[in-house]
Amino acid sequence: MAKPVMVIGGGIAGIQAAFDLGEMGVPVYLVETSPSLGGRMAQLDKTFPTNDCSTCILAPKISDCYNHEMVTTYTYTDVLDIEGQEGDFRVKVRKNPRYINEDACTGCGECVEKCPVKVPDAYNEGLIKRKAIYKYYDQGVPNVVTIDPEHCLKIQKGRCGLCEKMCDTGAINYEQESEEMELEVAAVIYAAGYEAFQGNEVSEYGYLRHPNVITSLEYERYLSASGPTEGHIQRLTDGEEARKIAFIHCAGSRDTRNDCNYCSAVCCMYSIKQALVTREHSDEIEAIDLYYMDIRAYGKGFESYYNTAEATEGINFRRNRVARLEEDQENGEIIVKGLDDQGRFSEEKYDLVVLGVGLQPNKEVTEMMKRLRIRVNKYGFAATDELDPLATSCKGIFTCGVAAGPKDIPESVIEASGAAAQAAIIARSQPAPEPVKAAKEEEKEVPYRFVDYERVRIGVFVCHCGNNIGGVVDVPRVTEQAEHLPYVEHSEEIKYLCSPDNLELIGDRIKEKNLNRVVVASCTPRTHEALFRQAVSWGGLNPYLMVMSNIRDQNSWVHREEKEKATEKALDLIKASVAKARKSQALERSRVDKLDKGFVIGGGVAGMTAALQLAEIGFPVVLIEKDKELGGNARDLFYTTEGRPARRLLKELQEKVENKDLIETYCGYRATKVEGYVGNFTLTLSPETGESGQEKEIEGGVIVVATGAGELETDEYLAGQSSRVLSQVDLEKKMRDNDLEKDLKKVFMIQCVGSREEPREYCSRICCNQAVNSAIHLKERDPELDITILYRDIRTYGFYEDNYRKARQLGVKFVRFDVEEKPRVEESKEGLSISYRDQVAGIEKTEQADLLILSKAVVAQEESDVLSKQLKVPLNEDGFFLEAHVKLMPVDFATDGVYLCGLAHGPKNLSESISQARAAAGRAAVVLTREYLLTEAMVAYIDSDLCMSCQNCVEVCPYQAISMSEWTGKAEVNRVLCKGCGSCTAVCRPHAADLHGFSNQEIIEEMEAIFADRQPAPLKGEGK
Amino acid sequence: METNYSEISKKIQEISRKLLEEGRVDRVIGFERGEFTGEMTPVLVTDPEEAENLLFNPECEMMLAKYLLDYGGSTTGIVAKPCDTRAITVYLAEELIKRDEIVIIGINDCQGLEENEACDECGVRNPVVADEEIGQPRQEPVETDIKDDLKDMSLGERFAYFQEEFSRCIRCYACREACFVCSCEECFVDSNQPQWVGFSVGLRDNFTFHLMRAMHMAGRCINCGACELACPEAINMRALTRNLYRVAQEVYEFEPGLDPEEKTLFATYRLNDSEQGFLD
Amino acid sequence: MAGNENFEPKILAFLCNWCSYAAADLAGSSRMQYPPQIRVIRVPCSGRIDPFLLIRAFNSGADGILVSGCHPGDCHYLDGNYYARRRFLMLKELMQYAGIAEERVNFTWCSASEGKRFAAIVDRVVERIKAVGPWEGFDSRGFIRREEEVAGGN
Amino acid sequence: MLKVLAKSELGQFLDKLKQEFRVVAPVRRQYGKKERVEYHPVENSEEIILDSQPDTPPKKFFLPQNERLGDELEGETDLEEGEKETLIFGVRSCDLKAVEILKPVFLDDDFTDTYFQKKLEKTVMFGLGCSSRQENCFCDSLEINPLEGKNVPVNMYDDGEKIWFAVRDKELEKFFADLPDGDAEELEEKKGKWQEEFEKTAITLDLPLPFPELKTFEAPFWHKVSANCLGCGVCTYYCPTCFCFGFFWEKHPEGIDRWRTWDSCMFPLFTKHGGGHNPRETQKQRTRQRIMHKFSYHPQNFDGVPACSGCGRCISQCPVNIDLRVILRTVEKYLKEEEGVKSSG
Repeated sequence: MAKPVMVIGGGIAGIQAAFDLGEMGVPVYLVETSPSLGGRMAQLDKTFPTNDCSTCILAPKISDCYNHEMVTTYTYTDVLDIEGQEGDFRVKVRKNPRYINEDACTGCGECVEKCPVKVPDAYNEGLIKRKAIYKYYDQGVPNVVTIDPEHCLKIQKGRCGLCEKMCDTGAINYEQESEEMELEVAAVIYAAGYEAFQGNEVSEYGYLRHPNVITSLEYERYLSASGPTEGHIQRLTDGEEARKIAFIHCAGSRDTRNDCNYCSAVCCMYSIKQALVTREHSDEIEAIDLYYMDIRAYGKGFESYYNTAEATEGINFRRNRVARLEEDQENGEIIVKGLDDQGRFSEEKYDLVVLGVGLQPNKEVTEMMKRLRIRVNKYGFAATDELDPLATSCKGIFTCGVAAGPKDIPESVIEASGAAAQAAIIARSQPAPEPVKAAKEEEKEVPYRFVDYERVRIGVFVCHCGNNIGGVVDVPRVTEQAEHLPYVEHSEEIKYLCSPDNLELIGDRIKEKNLNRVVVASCTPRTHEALFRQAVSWGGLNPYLMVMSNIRDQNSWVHREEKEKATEKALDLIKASVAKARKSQALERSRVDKLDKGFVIGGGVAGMTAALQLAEIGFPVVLIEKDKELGGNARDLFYTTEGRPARRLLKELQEKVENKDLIETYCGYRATKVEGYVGNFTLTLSPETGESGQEKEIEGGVIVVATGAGELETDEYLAGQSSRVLSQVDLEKKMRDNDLEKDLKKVFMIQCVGSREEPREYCSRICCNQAVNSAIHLKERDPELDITILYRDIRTYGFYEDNYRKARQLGVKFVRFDVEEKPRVEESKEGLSISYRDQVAGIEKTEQADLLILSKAVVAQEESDVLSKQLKVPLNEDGFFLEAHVKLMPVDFATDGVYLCGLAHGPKNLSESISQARAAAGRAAVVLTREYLLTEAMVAYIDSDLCMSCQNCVEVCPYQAISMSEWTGKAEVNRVLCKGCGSCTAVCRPHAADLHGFSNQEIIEEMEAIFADRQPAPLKGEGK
Repeated sequence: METNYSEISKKIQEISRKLLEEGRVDRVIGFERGEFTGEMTPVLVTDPEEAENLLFNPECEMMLAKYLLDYGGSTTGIVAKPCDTRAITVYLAEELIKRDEIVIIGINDCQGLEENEACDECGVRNPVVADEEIGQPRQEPVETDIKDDLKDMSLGERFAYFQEEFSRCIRCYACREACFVCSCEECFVDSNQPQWVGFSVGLRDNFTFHLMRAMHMAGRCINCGACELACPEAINMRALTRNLYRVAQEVYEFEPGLDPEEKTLFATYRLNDSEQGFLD
Repeated sequence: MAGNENFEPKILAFLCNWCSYAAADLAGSSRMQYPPQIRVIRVPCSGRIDPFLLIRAFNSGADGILVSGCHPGDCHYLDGNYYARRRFLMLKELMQYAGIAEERVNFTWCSASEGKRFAAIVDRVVERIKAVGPWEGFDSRGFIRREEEVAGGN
Repeated sequence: MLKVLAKSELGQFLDKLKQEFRVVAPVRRQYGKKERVEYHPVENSEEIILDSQPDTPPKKFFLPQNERLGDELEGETDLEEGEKETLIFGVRSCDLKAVEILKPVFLDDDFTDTYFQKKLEKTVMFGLGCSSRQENCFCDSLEINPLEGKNVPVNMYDDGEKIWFAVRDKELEKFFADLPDGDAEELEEKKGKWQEEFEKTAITLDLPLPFPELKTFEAPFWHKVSANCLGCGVCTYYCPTCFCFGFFWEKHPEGIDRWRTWDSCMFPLFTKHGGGHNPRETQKQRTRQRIMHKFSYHPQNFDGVPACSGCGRCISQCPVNIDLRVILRTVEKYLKEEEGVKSSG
């Protein structure tokens, strides 16, 4: 048992960190200021670069976290103070009054309907109104309402009180007061997120003065189907559909007019996303123009997303520095005035202008950190060390997500998992103080009644949900009719079935009437299934013998005016559930043993960090490196991205790994065979050709892939043909070895060599920073040196923008080229000559250079495909490993028990590799910390008598959970890996594959029951 | 050039005899002429002496590939028309048979069969895969279209047409058994837990049966016509499968039985697959 | 088939748990009103839906069906809906060719935030099915089974 | 009495019969692309086909493919009274024999199938002597006289121009009273010619009936003769004597109906047990069962009579042209050889 950890911030980063910690068996306090979990991501419509629906992917994650037995969530709660040190913090929090008894509120929303007061809705960026009693957003968790005391008539003026009258459960409490608590924790994770710029940072853009200038976050709500305009792009001034829209990138970021000189890292991509989604929404759009300085599509899959947008008709990218926005007084149109890339003034009118506002730290959070003596950087974000990127200056306090700098969702998630892993080390080393609220009650071995051979006896419970169901559906009639359905032994109507005493009543009825199936007709199973299952288990019945009918959310709420039909529908739905219940089976989650050891494949910085992290959490690790020594690509590094000597870091890391007893290192080895599955892998390690050593077979529970990447081999720009043409790596080597020519006069650098063009349509991410850094170092050595960097877009994202500015200040020249007009390099006796087109001046130039440095692409390891097949994990089209989910599972593979970090995932710098390695280790530790693995209950199964071995199920299974049995030649499901999607079930022609909980039989019974009244009358047949 | 069937038959006899004598196969599946009926019937030859009974002509309308499923674990030679080789390819794609357990005696330049209308729609005139080839492969491609003679009917007319057709079905399952695609151990019609389709031979269940059957064919049916030929009631059930064949061809550029490496239609997808007819 | 004003269709809907079922719930919590002729069966994923189940629905007497999954790319199970898409398209073609009005066979996608869209889809589907009238079954038009015709009232 | 009817007057004659009977006869029907001859209620005398064997046997009139046996809970439904008797006009010897074969099975003293019985009781059949051999028939090899139907009140002959009626039932004579008498010698002469034709094309089968069970069961040829069988049910569904059936229940809003429906021993699942075991797992076993039932088990139980009337429909309809005669030949040859081995050894 570990001491709790506090996670501050209930956005995606906080949720991920809390969930991972919980999964590692660490109790968590998750504290969120707003009334609901979800944070910024819950406000988003779609996410780049996959256009995933934000709610769709976030909602399950929120509910997993919120319902986690180790996680205690405090929403609407502020952190007041933190005292103490690593291992022993005392955190003072204040739970603000919602004026609602959270345990009693069912979230039915009747009160919201009746509330007469309307106020601007913060969730919708104030674009529409909400009531004084409100749900933060519809899918908000916890599913309870909140009273806004500033606007509530009862609280302010002592009148109204309608909500109290409406509420049948007595959840309203106008007298509620705030509550202060002191929580003892071992570590703290700051995931406090950000504020978006207000929009008025750059006064020339006239935000608030011009109504048709809006911020991107406001626009996001416009795009959302659940937003104020239900996805229609309207102008606020006249409600007209906007046909011509401009997006202004870097509205406030990278701008000296604002104090935020950094790059906000996500605005280019979200603007592209918004442009694409807008295009999808409407064919009426005439033009969508994106005004940008550089397109910073540096992440995995971003470049091709950008290319898609570029190729989309109606979307135009304009390299243009926007100076000001003016309003046409007549019609409210906005005039965008700027300076294009040829240095000419431009002017164009738009219906709507969207400001790509950047991310800034939450001022209160910054203040708080300052108060806690946590170092913040000059912009107010938590300051972190490049080589320990998740730790703050205060030991035991970690940070993740945008709190430490602008970044996108996957990076936030990576950092969250990494921070969780680090916090877990501290928490697990501390004894748990008594009593810990979240301490896990050892799962009781409830002996469920064995009902397989009993005649089916169904109990039906119909919930009124106060007036919510009862006001529309004739519940007494439905209950009465349900009693006459086949196999129904008991039917009962209940006012609020989810109230604690009524939950107990279900259990009592099961015992009393000897029921062996239960049908609950109430609200949606998505929120209440777990609760009713628990109630059923209290009655000694297997919880999977309970079936729910959704007669509220999908019936009484949506057919309020058609009471008779709603009643009929309710009865149909209950009939279906009764029929399904009759065929439902007792299911269980079975335990599978697992091993404690972890494998890390690849001994570069990512691999070493992951190994070390896993060992520090307390697990034995086998580290496998194909080279003779550890180190990987970092061996060729001279400086880190922030300009620190890389060699020392590497040496320290190597020593730590070598001195760690729990780590067993195999250099010169390669995994040649992988067998087994999560918790139970067997790897065969073979010595590399030419190396001595014995083949070894080692067993372990998880595998972290950290196999790195390489540098492109090319002959473009005379690479490899001239001694004057070097790669960035060569340059660093020379600098490291003090091997540079002394009398250099003129140096050129060319960017994107082999990147961002066929056949590698991705950005190599690190080279802009590398080039800028090298240039700075060269300049610092010799200020007279003439350096020109030929680039396509400068992608010094985040705080690296500072370096870019510094380089320019030092006199480094940056000249842009188009991919259609690449520079040409020739060598003669006189030396190198470089010809390029000066875009601004519009002329061809040819210059002599002493040295040409090429930023060569980062390329995937060629042998990745072998490992990919062995591990049954996919590669993307560029040859990098493909994670389970680009947004929310960035270090997991779809195959359980295999994790990913470092360059094997895609190009990234040292700091990012370290974060990701920590994250991968953390995710892996989730499996290793468990005593045993628990399978899902609703998994697929295969009737081998029917299986004809066609292997279609194997093909379609996204989790590699089905394989062909060596013994029978038939398909079999690995219950540990199966997630119960049912893809195999639908593709199986002989219906050998079926799905527990949603079996063909159950679904057919449901269907038959619904349409029982449509069956034809008895056929007049022979014999009559 | 006139196809010389006696020449082909002689070649088949020679090859089969050799395969059996050399022990390369345990049996050869081919055709012989019935003693009393005078009609062609599939035959299994295990004795090299009996190889002389093997014949081939345009009356050999049955698909032989399905017999291969019965003989896993031993080697079988098979006289294969191009359609048989497509069927074999479909089996190979799903690994229902092993390539090294069969010896394919492929017949090149297929001229089609006498009574099989599906042959007019078939563009594959040479074996897709063969170990022994008989005759010269046809060089010039055959341009054919999948016919659609119900195209001009209205929706109601088509429904009535199929009602009429399926009302005749006696559920003898000759279509199922003659079809190489139907390779389930236990057919869905025989399942009662769950019961996919009623056992009574009424139009409601007959229609349901034929729709479900067609859905199982989708992406694997090669439009060989065996179902139609086998049906004692002359039901035009091929109209359904043929249409799906055409749709798969047009929408997914998918034709089964041409490449043993290709996954079946429903076991794969493309990100930009058509959504024609979906509600937007 | 003529539309019938008083005709009350009964439509079977299969919704995937993670997006479309959530959208239907959202329509509920937002109190959007839509026609009550729809009966929902929850499944984990649109990739779970065997086309046989949909054919079976017509055998059972459904006037029409609606299947909705996560938008392509949004699948909770990574790619279930991509497989489903192919099956649905083929099924749709099959049914239409067999003479079953395409208005009865409806496929779409709904994300968890598209409560409004879900309500609109149900509206549309009910309209579509009302327009083609009641489903009279595969043995409509008083079709007599063949052997009955032969054996008569014997 | 022996009467003749000019074919042109058949319509008038039928009208007379129709007053008392529901008349069924072999008629030509167009089914999709296929034209077939079937026993079917007659509407128009011109559709009657007497020179071609019907493609389906008259079995369906006594044992329909689907038969509702009544409500499961309320018990069996009584048959409706007062309907016309069915007269099946022109039933050939093979099909008549088939009904004779079915009788002892369904009308056993201990277990009488009342559904079958009542249907049979309300049916009258006019026999039709064959004037030529049909596609694949071989009734004469099974000691059935193709020219002379047994147990029928009336036997008919069609010589192409007129129809001869040999009336053996007094009660039915009233229908024939108006017709001219036939010349018995003329008919005998015609029959003699037809008989000759049959003899010329006859296949001699020297079958020991019943087949010696054990010896035949264990014989090695079964795999060979069943290797090309697909396992469909065409042969059994078209067979005039196959009678296996299964039960199923149908739910409807008013109750649950019990039905019986034809089943076929050729289907792989015919013998599959609830527990999963299938005693007849292979096609070889199933084909053997069908042949052995017809030629060994049935004759063992019913006076040596095989459950086959040689109509040849299973041969004509088989999708892969499996020939029962070839199988019988194989059995015959095998048993002879065995016999030879035994006597010589």
